[in-house]
Amino acid sequence: MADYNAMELMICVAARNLENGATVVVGTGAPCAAAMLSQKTHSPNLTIMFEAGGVAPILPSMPISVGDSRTFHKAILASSMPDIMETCQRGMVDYTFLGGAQIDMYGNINSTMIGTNHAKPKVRFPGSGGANDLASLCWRTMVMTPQDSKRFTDKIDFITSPGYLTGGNSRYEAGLPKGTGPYRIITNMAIMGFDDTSKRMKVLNINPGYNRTDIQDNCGFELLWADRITETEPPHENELRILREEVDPHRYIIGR
Amino acid sequence: MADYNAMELMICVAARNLENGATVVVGTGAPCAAAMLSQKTHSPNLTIMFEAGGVAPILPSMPISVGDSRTFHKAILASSMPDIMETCQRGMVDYTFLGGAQIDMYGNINSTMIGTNHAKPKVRFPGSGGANDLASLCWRTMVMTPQDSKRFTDKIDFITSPGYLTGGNSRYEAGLPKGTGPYRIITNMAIMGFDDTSKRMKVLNINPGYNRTDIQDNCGFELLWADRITETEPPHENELRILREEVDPHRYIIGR
Amino acid sequence: MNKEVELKQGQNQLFSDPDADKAREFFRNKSRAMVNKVTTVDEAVKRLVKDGDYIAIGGFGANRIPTAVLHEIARQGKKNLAFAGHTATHDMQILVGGECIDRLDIAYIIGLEARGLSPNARRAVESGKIKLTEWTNATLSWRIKAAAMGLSFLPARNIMGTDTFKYSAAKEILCPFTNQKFVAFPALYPDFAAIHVHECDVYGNAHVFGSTVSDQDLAKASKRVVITTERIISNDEIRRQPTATFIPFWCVDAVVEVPYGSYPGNMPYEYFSDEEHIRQWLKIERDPEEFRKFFKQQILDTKNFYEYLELNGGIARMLKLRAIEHLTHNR
Amino acid sequence: MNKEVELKQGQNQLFSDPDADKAREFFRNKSRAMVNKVTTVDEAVKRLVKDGDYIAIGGFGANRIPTAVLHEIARQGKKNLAFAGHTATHDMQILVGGECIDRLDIAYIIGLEARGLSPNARRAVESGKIKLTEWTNATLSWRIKAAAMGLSFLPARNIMGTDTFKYSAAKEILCPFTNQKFVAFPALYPDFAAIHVHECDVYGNAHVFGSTVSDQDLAKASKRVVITTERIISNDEIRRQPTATFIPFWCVDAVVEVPYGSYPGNMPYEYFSDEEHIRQWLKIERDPEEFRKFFKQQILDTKNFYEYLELNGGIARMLKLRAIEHLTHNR
Repeated sequence: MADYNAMELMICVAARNLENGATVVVGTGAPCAAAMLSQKTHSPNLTIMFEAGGVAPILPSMPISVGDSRTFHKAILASSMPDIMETCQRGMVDYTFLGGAQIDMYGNINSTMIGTNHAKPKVRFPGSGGANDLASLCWRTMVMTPQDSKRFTDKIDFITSPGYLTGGNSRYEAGLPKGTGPYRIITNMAIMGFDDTSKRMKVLNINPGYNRTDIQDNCGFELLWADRITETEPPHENELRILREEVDPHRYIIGR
Repeated sequence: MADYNAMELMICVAARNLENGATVVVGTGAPCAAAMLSQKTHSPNLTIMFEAGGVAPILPSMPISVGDSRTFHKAILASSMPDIMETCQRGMVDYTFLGGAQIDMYGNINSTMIGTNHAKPKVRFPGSGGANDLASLCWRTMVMTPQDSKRFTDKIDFITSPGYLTGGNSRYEAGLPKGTGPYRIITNMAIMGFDDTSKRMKVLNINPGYNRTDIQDNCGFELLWADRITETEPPHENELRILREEVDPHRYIIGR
Repeated sequence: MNKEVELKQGQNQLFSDPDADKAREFFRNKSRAMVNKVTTVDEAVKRLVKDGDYIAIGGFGANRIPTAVLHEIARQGKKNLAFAGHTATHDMQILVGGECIDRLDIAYIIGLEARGLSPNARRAVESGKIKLTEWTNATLSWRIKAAAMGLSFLPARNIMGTDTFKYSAAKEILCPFTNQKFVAFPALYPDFAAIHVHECDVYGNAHVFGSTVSDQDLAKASKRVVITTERIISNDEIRRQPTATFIPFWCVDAVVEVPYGSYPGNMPYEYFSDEEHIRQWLKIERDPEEFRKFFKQQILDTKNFYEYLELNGGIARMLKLRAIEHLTHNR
Repeated sequence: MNKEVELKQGQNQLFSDPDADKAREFFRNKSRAMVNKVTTVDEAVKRLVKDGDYIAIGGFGANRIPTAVLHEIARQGKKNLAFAGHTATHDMQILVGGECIDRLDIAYIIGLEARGLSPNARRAVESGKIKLTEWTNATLSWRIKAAAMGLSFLPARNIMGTDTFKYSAAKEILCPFTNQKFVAFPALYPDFAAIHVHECDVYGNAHVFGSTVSDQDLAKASKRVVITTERIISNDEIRRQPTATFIPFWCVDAVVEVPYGSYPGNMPYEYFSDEEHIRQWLKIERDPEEFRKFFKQQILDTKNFYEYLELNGGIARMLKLRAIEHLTHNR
């Protein structure tokens, strides 16, 4: 079986979740790599969008910014921020990827601050950018992140981007579009989804080399477990080859 | 003194009201002719706009449609209906021209129907088109129209486009932008403005060959009269020459 | 401004559902695959237009209109359509001639701008057989824009205090920040739209030159979209200048190559409108019986748009109209 | 949906006035004359930027940014500015380096995307010296769009239920047609905006190629606008393709020709970003004293943008960045 690192595994798993004919808004880094890998394997007809306006580029390399020249290199469309965000709001975008400093059991994400005083934060992060917008308006949100009990917390300091808020129907009662929300949380240890009714995070697959104890010990809240939990399918030879040779030859992302 | 017809007089008077550096949204026909004449006389820097998106064209001839090729021939901009209307809503458009089947003492205009049953009108006209929008959102609305006691009525069947509604501050209390409204009504007999407080139509100038009786007899409501009423300055030689030779050589408009 | 203000609402019928979540459910299942969508007008209208649909037509009445699709809607006898009468001129003449519409959102109807009024469209509207709701050009643009933005309404500052408002289906609201009165317009998500463009690739990525009216928003707002095009170009041409893409492929369900497709309307930079032919329509419409014959001969009995072009002078006529468009006809 | 719903509102400060009638009064008196507006960066900033203004910057942080204007704002020591932090990256590094801003509408700040965080901007924000209100990228786009449309607000469907909403100045409203909950965003009419474009004429009619972010709405929404351009083109070039005009002259108060004007940022189709120079900034920012010296030497002590370019490799460096942009640097 092929040798691989956690980032490579997460990218391959994410890529498998992007079906042919779908639309996805990505940022720089791992999400962009996952979308590129998906295109080069089973989803040639996956449409990649960038929030600043680039749509369906022929990416010559990894973008440094979601608004740089690469994001609309030989693209189908170079439009605008409102055009992309309104396409999401209209219900035409299937997937997006987010990351953050904290995530809770309902998939709410913090990328704004650590501390309790908004005016004078202990630690300040960039903030939402387009994250809240994409999490609010795209159908399915995915997260790729290393897992530990600080990041996966039951005391999130700030909800930057909405998951299922306080669970149940609270997300839709708050006014966010029906049927949207977090879909998969892909970590170095496991793949999680969300319970249909409680909307709490639920483990679906365990990555090779980890067990239930590892996963719960590295999570600050109680996880739910699917009835039938299978082992995550490790990266295939061809996924790794394409990822390493075509998607990220300089190992900017998978090198970490 | 030059010989001229009523249409030529009205166009010349309208043209004089469009100052250099102003913006004006026009339709086809007399308003377009007035704007072109103004550009070729005292307002070279008058910006002509058409509601379908054409801005500052070099007009090779009179447009047949406010959306045809002529309206953006060698233009500065060929944009869209919402772009032009939002430019008006933002307060960047100074003048527009309207016409209609009926007008009342507050400058309200009917271009929709004659009769009392909207579902089955006695006579149906095209409706607002962009007229209501321009009357609502441009700073100053002007009307060029032949005058008679049917058209100038105190019983308007339908208010398609807003004048001062029921007078006083009613236009602004209704929610329309502050400071907007009818500015000049230019007829074959006279030039009217509106009283500052009552917002009723008020005669400012009398055209050569007419008197107060003619004007009141050909108006279905009681007109107000300015304290000092002067005679309308007739078309100048050069205005007529440019109008006849350059603006409307085929006499499509002034021939009527 | 804090005194209680009475908020009014228009009394006429809303012919379409502005609900954004219902629209999202539709768009969730609409294909976004970039696949070859080239087909025929006949097939596209069969597949994409249903009796009772709410339809909208791109362009501006007699400028850049998808004439072939309008003819085919009449030819296939589509019935009980609702229509967005957004400066509807020759497009409306065709739909009314085919007796296809029974509900009408009005901005500008039955007129042909400087050309005068359509006697047949006027008879149809005055007969009371068509349900009417009043709007304006800007209002229909903003209703379509609200849908393009994925909303159920947009605020605006026009039409308040007029009968145009009274016979609309709009509602007054207060701005939550300034407490000023605005009019709210319901989003318009048409079931079907047809748009004629200058060039597009087989996937539906399109370029349009000249005034675009509301067509970019219309392509986004509509559930099913067919574009007819003067010519099909390569995908490389689209990718060469992504800034110029006017309509992206995911809005489009069908693509049909129809040269001279806006005839007898004007196609900017291509050919001018055929004013003689349009005058002929207006003249013949005066006599209902004569017009029925004319409409049958010109549209119902022609197999397709090319037969119609041939009936009216064919390529030779088109070249004349190109010369007029390019201002070279008097040289 | 008809049960009483509680409508929430954000608790933070609104740094600009969304009133549409006040904006209209300003725009009523703004010149629409198509006259030659070419000037210098120095004069434009003197004339158009006042201490305490609310300013917005075109482009996207380190892509198509008007660097010369940003430097000049710092050089002239403009103070107490409010800033629209709409994916603010290198633009914000300059304004914070110059200690120009004290109020910040946040979408994305202190980061440089894949490049990491700005230590100096982070210190400034964590110090509590800058007033903060939270928004998002789409939200700032829509606030600017609301102003471009001449409104005081726009409805949307994001941020509800989050702390981003709680620390914003947004308000919840109900759709008058569906009774569904929406968030209302207040229009943002900046006092001043600077936008860098590919080409424009002396009147300010401009072309932009590539992603346009929010710049078309920004040019319309802002009370005073300066555009810097890679090159000035003739008015005939603008009139040759009116469909391509991205910003029309009446939005623009001043035009300055600044080749390489987005350096060290990326200018699509012209030159790529200077990643070494940006890394140098991020490294030096770690030490406040070192950074003060660096900022003085690079910006405060340079007479103008050309001296800054010379300091960083001049034309030779620009040609290298052109090669990277065009993917020819490894050939």
